[in-house]
Amino acid sequence: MIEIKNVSKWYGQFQVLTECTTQVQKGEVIVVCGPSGSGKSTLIKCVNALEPFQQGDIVVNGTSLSDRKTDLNKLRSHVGMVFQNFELFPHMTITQNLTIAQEKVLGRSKDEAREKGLKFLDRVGLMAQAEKYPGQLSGGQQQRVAIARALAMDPICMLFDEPTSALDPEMVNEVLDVMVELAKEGMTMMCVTHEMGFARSVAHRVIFMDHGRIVEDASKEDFFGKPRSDRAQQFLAKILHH
Amino acid sequence: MIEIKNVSKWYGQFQVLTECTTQVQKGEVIVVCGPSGSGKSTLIKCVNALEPFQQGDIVVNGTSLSDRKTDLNKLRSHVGMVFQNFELFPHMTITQNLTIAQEKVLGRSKDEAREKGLKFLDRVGLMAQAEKYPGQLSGGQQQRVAIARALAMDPICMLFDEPTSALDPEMVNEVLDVMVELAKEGMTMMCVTHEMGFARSVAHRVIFMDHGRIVEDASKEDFFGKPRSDRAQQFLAKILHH
Amino acid sequence: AQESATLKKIKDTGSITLGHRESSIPFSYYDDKQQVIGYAYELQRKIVDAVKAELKLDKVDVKLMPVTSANRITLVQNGTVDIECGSTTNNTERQKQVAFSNTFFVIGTKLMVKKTSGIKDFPDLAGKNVVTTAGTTSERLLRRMNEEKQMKMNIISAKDHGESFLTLETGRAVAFMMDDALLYGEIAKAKRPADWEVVGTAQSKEAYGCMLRKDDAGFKKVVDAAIAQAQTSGEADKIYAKWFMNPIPPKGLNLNMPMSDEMKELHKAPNDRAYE
Amino acid sequence: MAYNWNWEVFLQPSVTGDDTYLGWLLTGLKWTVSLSLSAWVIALVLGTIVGVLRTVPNRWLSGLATAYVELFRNIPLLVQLFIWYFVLPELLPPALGDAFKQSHPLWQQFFSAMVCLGLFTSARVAEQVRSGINSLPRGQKAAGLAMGFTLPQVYRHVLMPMAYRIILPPLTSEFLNIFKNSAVATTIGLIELSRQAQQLVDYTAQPYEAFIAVTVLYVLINVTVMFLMRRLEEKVRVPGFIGGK
Amino acid sequence: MYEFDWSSIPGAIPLLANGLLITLEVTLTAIVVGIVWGTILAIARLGSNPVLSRLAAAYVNLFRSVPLVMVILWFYLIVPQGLKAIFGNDIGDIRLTSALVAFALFEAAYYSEIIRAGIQSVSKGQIAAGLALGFTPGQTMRLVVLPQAFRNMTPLLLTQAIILFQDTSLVYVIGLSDFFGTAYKVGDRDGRLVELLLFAGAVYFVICFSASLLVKRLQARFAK
Ligand SMILES: Nc1ncnc2c1ncn2[C@@H]1O[C@H](COP(=O)(O)OP(=O)(O)OP(=O)(O)O)[C@@H](O)[C@H]1O
Ligand SMILES: Nc1ncnc2c1ncn2[C@@H]1O[C@H](COP(=O)(O)OP(=O)(O)OP(=O)(O)O)[C@@H](O)[C@H]1O
Ligand SMILES: [Mg+2]
Ligand SMILES: [Mg+2]
Repeated sequence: MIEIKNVSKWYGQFQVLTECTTQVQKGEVIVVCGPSGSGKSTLIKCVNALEPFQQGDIVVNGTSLSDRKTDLNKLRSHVGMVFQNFELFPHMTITQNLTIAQEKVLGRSKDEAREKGLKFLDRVGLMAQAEKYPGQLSGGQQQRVAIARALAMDPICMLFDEPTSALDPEMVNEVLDVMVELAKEGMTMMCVTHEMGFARSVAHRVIFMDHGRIVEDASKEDFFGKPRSDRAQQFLAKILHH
Repeated sequence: MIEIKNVSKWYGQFQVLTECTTQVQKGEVIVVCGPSGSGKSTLIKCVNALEPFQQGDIVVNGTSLSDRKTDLNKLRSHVGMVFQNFELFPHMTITQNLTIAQEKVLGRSKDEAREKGLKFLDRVGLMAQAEKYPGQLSGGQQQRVAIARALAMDPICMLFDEPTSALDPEMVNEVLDVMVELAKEGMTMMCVTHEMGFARSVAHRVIFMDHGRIVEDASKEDFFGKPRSDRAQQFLAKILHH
Repeated sequence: AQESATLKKIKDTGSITLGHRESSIPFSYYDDKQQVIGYAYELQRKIVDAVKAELKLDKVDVKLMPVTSANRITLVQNGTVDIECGSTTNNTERQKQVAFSNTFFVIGTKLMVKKTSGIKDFPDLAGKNVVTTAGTTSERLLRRMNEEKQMKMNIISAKDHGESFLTLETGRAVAFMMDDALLYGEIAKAKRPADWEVVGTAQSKEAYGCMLRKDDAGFKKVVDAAIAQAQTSGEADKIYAKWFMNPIPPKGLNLNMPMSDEMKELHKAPNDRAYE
Repeated sequence: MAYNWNWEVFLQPSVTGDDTYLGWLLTGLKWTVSLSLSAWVIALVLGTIVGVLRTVPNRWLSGLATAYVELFRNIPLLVQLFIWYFVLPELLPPALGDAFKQSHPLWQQFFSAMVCLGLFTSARVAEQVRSGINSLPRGQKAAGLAMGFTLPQVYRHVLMPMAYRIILPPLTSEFLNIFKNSAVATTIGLIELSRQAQQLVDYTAQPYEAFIAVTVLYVLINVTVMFLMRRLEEKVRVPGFIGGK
Repeated sequence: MYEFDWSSIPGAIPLLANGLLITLEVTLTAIVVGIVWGTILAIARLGSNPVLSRLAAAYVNLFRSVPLVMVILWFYLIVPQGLKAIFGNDIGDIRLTSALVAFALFEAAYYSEIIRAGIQSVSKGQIAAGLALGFTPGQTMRLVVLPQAFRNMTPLLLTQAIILFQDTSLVYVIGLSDFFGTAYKVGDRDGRLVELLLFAGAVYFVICFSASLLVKRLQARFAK
């Protein structure tokens, strides 16, 4: 489904990603973790072609991103993405947030878009908020709407970039619950997160990054059992201690 | 040491605190927790007279805050406070951050202030950063400097307002370690935090707030064992689940 | 002498403030060393001498104050300047605000046109763009003429003479109506002086006078006498020749404006009459 | 101070007999308002285009937009106005230049002042638009793209609606500025409000009344514009957003 | 096509330089007085005294609603007479003085808005931190808030200074020979207005553009 082949990326002189290689099978759930600044967000943005990369290639569902003929907008519309800060559009109601891209990008009719949008809104348990504006919802609710918005586009896979780290601790679980459910339904997912509980319960594989490199790429059991690298061991120790 | 008697506070029409009563003995470590917006920050700011309150009284070290004759600036200089966002002064070096209040408020000489400041900087393990600016340090380092800055004023007690919630998960522990050590040395502390690990290991009592009220005020053992109120039970469940 | 507030003030402070123009060539303007020069300014200095003699002072401190057409009346009224000599027309309306000295120059309002334009007099202007300078009597005359004779001219009111001439020079207007003396001045400055000429029957005669504060007969008497003395003694004729018939600073231009009959008459019989 | 206050001066017929002095003031007001409004339209349209171009990821376009802004920002308005009015027609092909110069003078003055004010202000509006777009969380653009929007769609549906809301207060001051700056058109002879103040001083010799009246009119314009913009701000306010309902 | 004749400019350089000096004098005075007076206004406006705060707001709003040209004329034609009525003595060449006063008072209104925004840009937490260390409110303002506020708003203050520098050209309305006024008068005197205006425009552009490049450098440095 997603193949990342030897990708390197620079910001000016600074190398953010160094020869990253991995792949995600259909239906697989991958958790990406690592210290701040290690390039997790960058890697995931590259998969969505939100950031260009200078070397290597990424192939999503058979389409190569570095191929000039690829219509990146179209590709992005098939890949759902959820951001740390939700990034709902603040000047639109929840319903408008859910329907606008369906209408403008997929060309669905108003009614069809609305029906689909509300279906997913219901799934994340926020039917009652349909006419509110994002600013009137709590963080956890906003993030659930953001997930619904991505799902309404019928994505072939979902990318999450620290979806719970901007949330109050109380609200983390309401979002994780939605994600766990998604994973159980067989959605292909690539999640940057430090919620090790989530990783333990639904991830198939865990990728650990440091300084722009993929340092570990192991099954969940191996990763939590006996991480090979020192860096990953230290990281786990720090994160799990309290 | 700190007595909070029946304190109520309004922002305009909105009541933030409703009849809060509790006290902190010398050497006691109190953890305050509760959902977002429940008034934790407000309560702790009232103790430091950073926020005025309309009813009730708070007595710190025998001095009543609602007494017009109390010199609030002087009182604040005896109470250390640590903020969620560190609030180091970005235009001053670390050393200047540590010494300025000693000089301007306590009237210490430059040398004395410097010696004292560096002593505490050393204690939080950041001697090497003395001449840097806050912007050049990581979040965890900044928060440790903020603690050192408060300690350099020889406070009779310390207030913490979510000192770790703005930190990357990796850095939480370096700050918590400093706080644990302080607690073990017998510092009187009132900490707003959701780090239940910290509460379990050093707190004497836990206060749970909701909607501006103190809903539970129990010993650590009672709180984690069998919280009386439903709200606190739910909250604990949510926070501890993952 | 009669009781005079201005004279008393000059005596008390030992100083007099002269209002002058900055670019009213050749009446009152700056040369390239920022010195005030010009026909009116020379007379103004004669007036200062007369004041000095009248007050029996050895020395009077002369302060110079540049004025514009917009602020000159206010500055005389409010006492900022004691006497303004430049190119200010004496008319009855202004007499309500300030007093005027004896006339030192008589102009006629005429037209400057391009020699090849074929315009010879005011009736030729019907339906055309005509420029004049804002706030001048020419502007009023032109507007009134347009109104009364239904000439359908488009009147452009430029901010100052330089701008008026530029408007004419760049072909925005076919004629520039203004006091003839000033028109000669503008021609002298032109890139090709030979292209331009002054035409038309004078629409009005205007008397230039110096402005003084109202109700100060004592001061006015001294000023009037000084001007009359220059005019009757032939001194004014010499000054005229210097400024109107010879090259003048800063660029050595020659206005070549012969003395009009009205001026000759004035020099024979000095007076402070307004034409309007 | 011997000054004869005379407020009735405004009701007297003017020297040229075509109107009262009050009528003059109103004519001036009319020109000030129509000049400012039409220049504002130019400024908004061009400013938006240039401002957006400054933020696009294309070096040539953003460089061009930057040059535009720098050119119009760094020359005093007064000088620009003279250049538009006096210099530019001379640089045009003679036929075109002459056609312009021989049109009705009022139209020439108005046109030059409108273009000048419009372009001058558009550079400032462009800066506001750019800072508005840049002040949005970076993630907004990414979120728009991630949903499959094209870049123009992202600007149209995601960035601009919020950017405009954010810059509404500074845009209001630019809008006010354009009214004030229109006073500069007096220097090329347009009979707008401040020109009429000076004319009134010349013709009536009642400087205080003229100045006070014109100052009051400017303040009134200001108050009206602020009132309208406040209403607009309230109308487009996003619920739950900073300063929202 | 217009025939350009630049010959007037070389001879006029000393005059023009003199004019530039006056322009700079007005600009600098207005900046210094404007910032000091503007800071006082901003603090008054943000302060807790409702009377002072209203007065400061009224001052700022009045000056911001009137065109600069009008303010300059007011201070040249109207205010001095009021003063004269009170003090009863003479006023000499007040063009420069009145321009200085008009610009300083006018710019203070604009600077106070910038400074107010600068003060407000300092996070509330910083004030709380200052107070929590035992600083008095005055000390907090002086030691914590203002240094950061000024740092945050330096680019804006400089940008305003560039605008001010351009705006000084408006003193031509009271006949003061600043750089623009001098250029205009020389052009008028020699019948070479177009050339002198273009020259003035070029000079302004070079000065303002260099200054704004400098501002950008500063901004980039502060952004670090
Ligand atoms: N636009 C950019 N220009 C230059 N450097 C950048 C840019 N964006 C990110 N970086 C740098 O690239 C590195 C990787 O950034 P990235 O956001 O991918 O890290 P991350 O692993 O997601 O960290 P975090 O946990 O803090 O989100 C960081 O050092 C960051 O400073
Ligand atoms: N200056 C203010 N004006 C009006 N309301 C305020 C103000 N400050 C806080 N509040 C409100 O008071 C309530 C309590 O705020 P407080 O910051 O004490 O909550 P908290 O428990 O610390 O929450 P958090 O966990 O989000 O920090 C909130 O509903 C908040 O919106
Ligand atoms: Mg990241
Ligand atoms: Mg809080």
